[in-house]
Amino acid sequence: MADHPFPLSKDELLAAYRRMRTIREFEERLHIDFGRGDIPGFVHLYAGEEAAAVGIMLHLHDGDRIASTHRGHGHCIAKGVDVTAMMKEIYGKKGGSCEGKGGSMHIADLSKGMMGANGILGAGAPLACGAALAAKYRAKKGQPSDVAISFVGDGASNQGTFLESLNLAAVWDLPAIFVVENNGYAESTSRDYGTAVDSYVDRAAGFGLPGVTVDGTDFFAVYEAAGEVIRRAREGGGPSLLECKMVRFHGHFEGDAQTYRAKGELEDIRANRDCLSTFKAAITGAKVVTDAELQAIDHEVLGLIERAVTAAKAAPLPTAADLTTDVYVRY
Amino acid sequence: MADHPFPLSKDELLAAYRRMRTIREFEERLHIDFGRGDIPGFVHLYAGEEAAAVGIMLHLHDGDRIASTHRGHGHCIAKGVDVTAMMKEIYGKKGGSCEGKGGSMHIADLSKGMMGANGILGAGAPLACGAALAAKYRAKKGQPSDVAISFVGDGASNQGTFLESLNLAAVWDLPAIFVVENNGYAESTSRDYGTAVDSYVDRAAGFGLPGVTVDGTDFFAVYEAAGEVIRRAREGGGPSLLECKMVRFHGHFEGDAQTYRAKGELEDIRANRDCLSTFKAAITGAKVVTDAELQAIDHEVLGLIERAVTAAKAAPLPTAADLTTDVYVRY
Amino acid sequence: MARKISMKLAINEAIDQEMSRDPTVIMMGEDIVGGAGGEGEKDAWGGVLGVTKGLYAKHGDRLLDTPLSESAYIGAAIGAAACGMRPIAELMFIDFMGVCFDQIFNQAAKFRYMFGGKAETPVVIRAMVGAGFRAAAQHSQMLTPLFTHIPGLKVVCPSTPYDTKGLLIQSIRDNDPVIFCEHKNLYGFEGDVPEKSYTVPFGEASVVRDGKDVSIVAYGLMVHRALEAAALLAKEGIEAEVIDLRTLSPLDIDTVLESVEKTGRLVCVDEASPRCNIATDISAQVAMQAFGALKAQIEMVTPPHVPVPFSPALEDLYIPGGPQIADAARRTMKKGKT
Amino acid sequence: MARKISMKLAINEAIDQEMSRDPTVIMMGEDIVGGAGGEGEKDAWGGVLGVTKGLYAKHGDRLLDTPLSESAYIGAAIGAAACGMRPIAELMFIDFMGVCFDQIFNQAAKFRYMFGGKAETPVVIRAMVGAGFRAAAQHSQMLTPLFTHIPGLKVVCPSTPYDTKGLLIQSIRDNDPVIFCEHKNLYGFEGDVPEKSYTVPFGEASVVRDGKDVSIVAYGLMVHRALEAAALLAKEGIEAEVIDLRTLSPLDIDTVLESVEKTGRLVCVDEASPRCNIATDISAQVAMQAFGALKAQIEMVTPPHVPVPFSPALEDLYIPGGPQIADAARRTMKKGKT
Ligand SMILES: Cc1ncc(C[n+]2csc(CCOP(=O)(O)OP(=O)(O)O)c2C)c(N)n1
Ligand SMILES: Cc1ncc(C[n+]2csc(CCOP(=O)(O)OP(=O)(O)O)c2C)c(N)n1
Ligand SMILES: [Mg+2]
Ligand SMILES: [Mg+2]
Repeated sequence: MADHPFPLSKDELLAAYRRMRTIREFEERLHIDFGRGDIPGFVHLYAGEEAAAVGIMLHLHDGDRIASTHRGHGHCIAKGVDVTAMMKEIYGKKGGSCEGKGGSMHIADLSKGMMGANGILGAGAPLACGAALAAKYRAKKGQPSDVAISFVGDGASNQGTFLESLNLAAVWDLPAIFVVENNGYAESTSRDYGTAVDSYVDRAAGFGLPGVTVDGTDFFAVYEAAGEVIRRAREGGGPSLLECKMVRFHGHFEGDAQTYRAKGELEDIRANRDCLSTFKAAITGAKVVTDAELQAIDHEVLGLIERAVTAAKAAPLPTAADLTTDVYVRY
Repeated sequence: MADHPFPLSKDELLAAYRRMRTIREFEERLHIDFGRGDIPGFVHLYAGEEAAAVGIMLHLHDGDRIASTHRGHGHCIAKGVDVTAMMKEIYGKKGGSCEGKGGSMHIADLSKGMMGANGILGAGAPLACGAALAAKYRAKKGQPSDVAISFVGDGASNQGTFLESLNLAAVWDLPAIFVVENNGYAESTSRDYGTAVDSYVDRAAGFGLPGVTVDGTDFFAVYEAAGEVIRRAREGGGPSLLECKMVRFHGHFEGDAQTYRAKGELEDIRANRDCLSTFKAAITGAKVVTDAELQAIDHEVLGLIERAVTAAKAAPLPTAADLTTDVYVRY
Repeated sequence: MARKISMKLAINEAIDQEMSRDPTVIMMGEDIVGGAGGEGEKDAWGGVLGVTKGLYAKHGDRLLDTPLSESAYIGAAIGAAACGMRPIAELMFIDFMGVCFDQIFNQAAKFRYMFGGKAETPVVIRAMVGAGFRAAAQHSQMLTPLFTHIPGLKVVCPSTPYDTKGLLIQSIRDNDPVIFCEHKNLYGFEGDVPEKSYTVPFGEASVVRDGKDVSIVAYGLMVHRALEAAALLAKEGIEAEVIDLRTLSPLDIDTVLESVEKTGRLVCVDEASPRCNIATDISAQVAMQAFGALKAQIEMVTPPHVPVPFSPALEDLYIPGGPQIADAARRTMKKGKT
Repeated sequence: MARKISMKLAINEAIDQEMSRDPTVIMMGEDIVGGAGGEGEKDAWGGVLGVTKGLYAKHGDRLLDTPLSESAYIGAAIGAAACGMRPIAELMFIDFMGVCFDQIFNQAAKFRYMFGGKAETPVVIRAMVGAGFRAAAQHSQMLTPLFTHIPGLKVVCPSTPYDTKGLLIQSIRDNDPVIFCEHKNLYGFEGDVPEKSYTVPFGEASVVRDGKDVSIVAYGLMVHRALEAAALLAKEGIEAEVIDLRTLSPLDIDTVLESVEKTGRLVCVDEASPRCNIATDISAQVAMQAFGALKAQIEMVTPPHVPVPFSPALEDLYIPGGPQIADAARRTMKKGKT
């Protein structure tokens, strides 16, 4: 990492771009296919928020755990979950991440340290505390430990489960990080209505936790802040809270008319707060990578997503025999 | 309130003393009778903490509501619940505040604005929010509104229910006050272990609430701080948090050997942090009242408690006919 | 009575009429108005599926959007109920009860008894129940048995727009806490609903189809599946009586017992998980109180004892269907005395 | 096998032996050590009734005191279980489930199925259940049906020190979440318990008394009441068979069915509230699967559908007793074929 202003090598920058682009394409494609009626159920898209997931997850390895939210696709992809398996899952097919039993809101892959998207707001926070506790017991003396990260939306940051977890992590001094993904809305309700404090740094301080706020659409800002809190956690310095201020490009879920937004808001955030454009401008502007290199990635990603959709559509449906497996049913 | 340094008239001071003394005697008598095996169930005594309940409740009238805790006798007495009915309740008798169905942990008297002691930690906080909301709807425009007060222990201040309520009260701008009774312990666990923040003022700030900490064994400090936050709430200034640092004279519940305490701790707090002694010293020291006047009250209170115990012992037990009343049992 | 409206509109109308009638009726929930604190449209959502749409325009601040804190706001509804209001709290999906159950089962449910009859808690908690929405394991549960188990709670689960309006108005006027369960797959279901206000009493099941051969007991969406089964059976000359329980607590066991006295055969249908559910409850009460009338084994039709699967292919197998219910009826018809 | 110890000690010993055997076993709960952060004795409490006393001295930081935040620490136990540990979490009283139920029923219970079989959650949640302690409405409930209703949870409720030790060791080794219910009024109950480690398998009821005339099914404290009833009945020449379910999920219905095939008569006893409980569950399954064997109505003995009252005078009436169970047996003996 030498002759450019970024904390990552060129290869790493390209990898980061690829990951963000993969999330974006995955989500935009779901948006289209949902509109066509191809996709069942509730789908919450992460498009617009990619810099947060990727900026954080680049610091993690498979032994680190994350507990995600209802808006989990971005976290999954950033943590390395197989995109085709995810697509199959969202289509409710065999070979999906959860064999079609979970769906969009419940994608998990423990082998990648992804403990699950979650349909219950705030529910991931205690689970992440548990993962961090396990990491602490597992850690070798004097060695950095694994960490666990809990993601939570601005709305869900008012769930008791989440708030209790801040305290528990501090009491047990866990290698845990609480990431508040503040996209300004909880469904149709604005953050400022539902959350009675201006700064999440203050909220964290109310539980004895260090907190930091970053522009979540700025990949580098996220990357650096996350690096700092994760390093501290690994080295036994305890838990932190990281707020990422961000924007969501789509409705709360697919089908949301978004009339709660200000006039012109969507156009504005797409034009001026697109984390991918910002990232692209930075790395091409600094002449570390070329447009052509990025376009090549775009092209590959498009192919990947296309193949994932094709595979998902072609995959077999689960059958009656699958209905009663994976659980103790004798009664 | 003229020729003395206190914010209350002589009569009011004597009334305050009577209330605190009544709580003390009530609790000390229960301690003895529980030891004798006369009293069934779990009993948590408020002795040592009287200045908080009384210093706060003197600002309230029957239309103001309080939601109490498992350690509720002091709140009840301070809010004006009939002492004989309470004693009968604790003995499980007819004519008890709850006709013997509730017991020590569930004494309520809605007519006095006492919404109930509570066996579930933190559970009173949402209830108080509801009472405050009702008060807000009920209030006449431009007139001060009724208020609602939620009591919570230092341990219970880490319950999600309580934490959510801080946020809700701020979001809805409710005439609610959250009183943290910090007696240093949650059962056998010290406050500093279980609560990951040094100051409850910081915890409150994490939810956009003004917070204030007082010495809860100093009646006048409590009285003044409570007056301020209650006045603000009545006038539409919204919710606050009030921490009272206090001591409990007995075990967590009756039967607790208290080996978790430091050596000499109990003797020390009894000798140096007895809110009743402090109060007595202040008002007799300032020559506003005489020892004799206080002794007369002590004597009357003793008689009152004695009569309450006699009445409780003599009261009839509920019978089979009472078992299935007060609830919809058809099924 | 010629007007047909959806169950969704029936709910909206019931709330509207009660709010107009009684100033102590208030309502709270997540996005039940929508757009709070933002720069766009107020009343932007009217609830996640638009059930309360338009009520804010009429009743203003008596509808309150809430932070995402079910314990706090459901508890606040309960506290306000104990202080003279008649709040309706929306718990978006019944599946979220796990974060606020204490306020419901240890607080609201117990106040009246625990305080010796000296408190009332007239609160209604509305929630969506049931599967079929492809909403997966945490947004598709029935969970009615968990509330029915608790003394002090009343539990309602209507199957028609008519009952929905009448039972919801009754719930709002009732002085005990009511869990009002709305099947999300019935929201679009239309039926005759009078415009005027009316109540449907608690604890009265309705016989929605007369029959002499077998009694089928159900509630919510399953009533419609039971009627499907009855239609299939009728083609074979089997006349099924179909009973819609309407309220699970209080329960009208008498109507069930009378029907079984007549038919001698019973099929209990429940969309809830099979253990300790409404089907076992009814079956057991009949086996205790009308054993002599039974000509054959009682049959229960429920989903398997598994979480609700996401894949539509699996979810469709999960939910009991008309043919399955008809099979159960045939099984009990084949056995026993005639 | 000559050693007699209390159920309390049996629990302590089971945890001790498993912690010694398997380093991934950890334990957490409120005051399970006691004295944390203070200046007095560490290990001051060993749990609210002293059940875990002394374990800290042996196993140190593998026992963790917690803040009063059940959602967070029960959830943390679940999260740790999904990450390779075998945590035991103490929920002091089962009545507190209302503040943490989501972590139990939507998270732990569903992971394995919802994640397509790719997750395991070997967590044990220990909790005190039951009435008789004069602990009133919020500290005396049974609530076993609420957990039994949920697919993915296993539910255990032993009646003897022997079963307690064996079932708790089995629970710790099991790969699914287990709700381990300890009746607080049996803590002092003594019985033979081998010192060595052993397991009692799940899903195997035990016939604790043989009889040919009537089957009485119970669990937990009610097993002892059922035995009392059997002794009363024996004096009248009625030989009751008493079955202790031991685990409520998985359930050994076969042992119940076999017994009913033999006796033709069934009494189900449950300390839980009457609606949708274990008694209705067993009754319904028998009425469906062994109807032909039944000679008379099934009887259920439960408390009335009311919260647990505080007054000892009322609480003693509330809890089903031996004479009541004997009466139910007599009622079903009087009716039907012989
Ligand atoms: C306990 C619970 N309450 C309510 C919901 C319904 N719900 C799902 S997403 C959502 C809004 C979440 O907002 P936020 O936390 O800001 O996340 P975002 O959707 O903005 O990413 C709500 C209310 C839920 N899933 N779980
Ligand atoms: C939800 C819940 N968890 C645990 C308990 C058990 N419990 C009763 S009192 C208590 C300690 C409370 O400590 P604190 O809040 O400081 O109040 P204090 O007893 O000191 O007045 C505990 C753990 C409970 N009653 N409810
Ligand atoms: Mg948001
Ligand atoms: Mg305390």
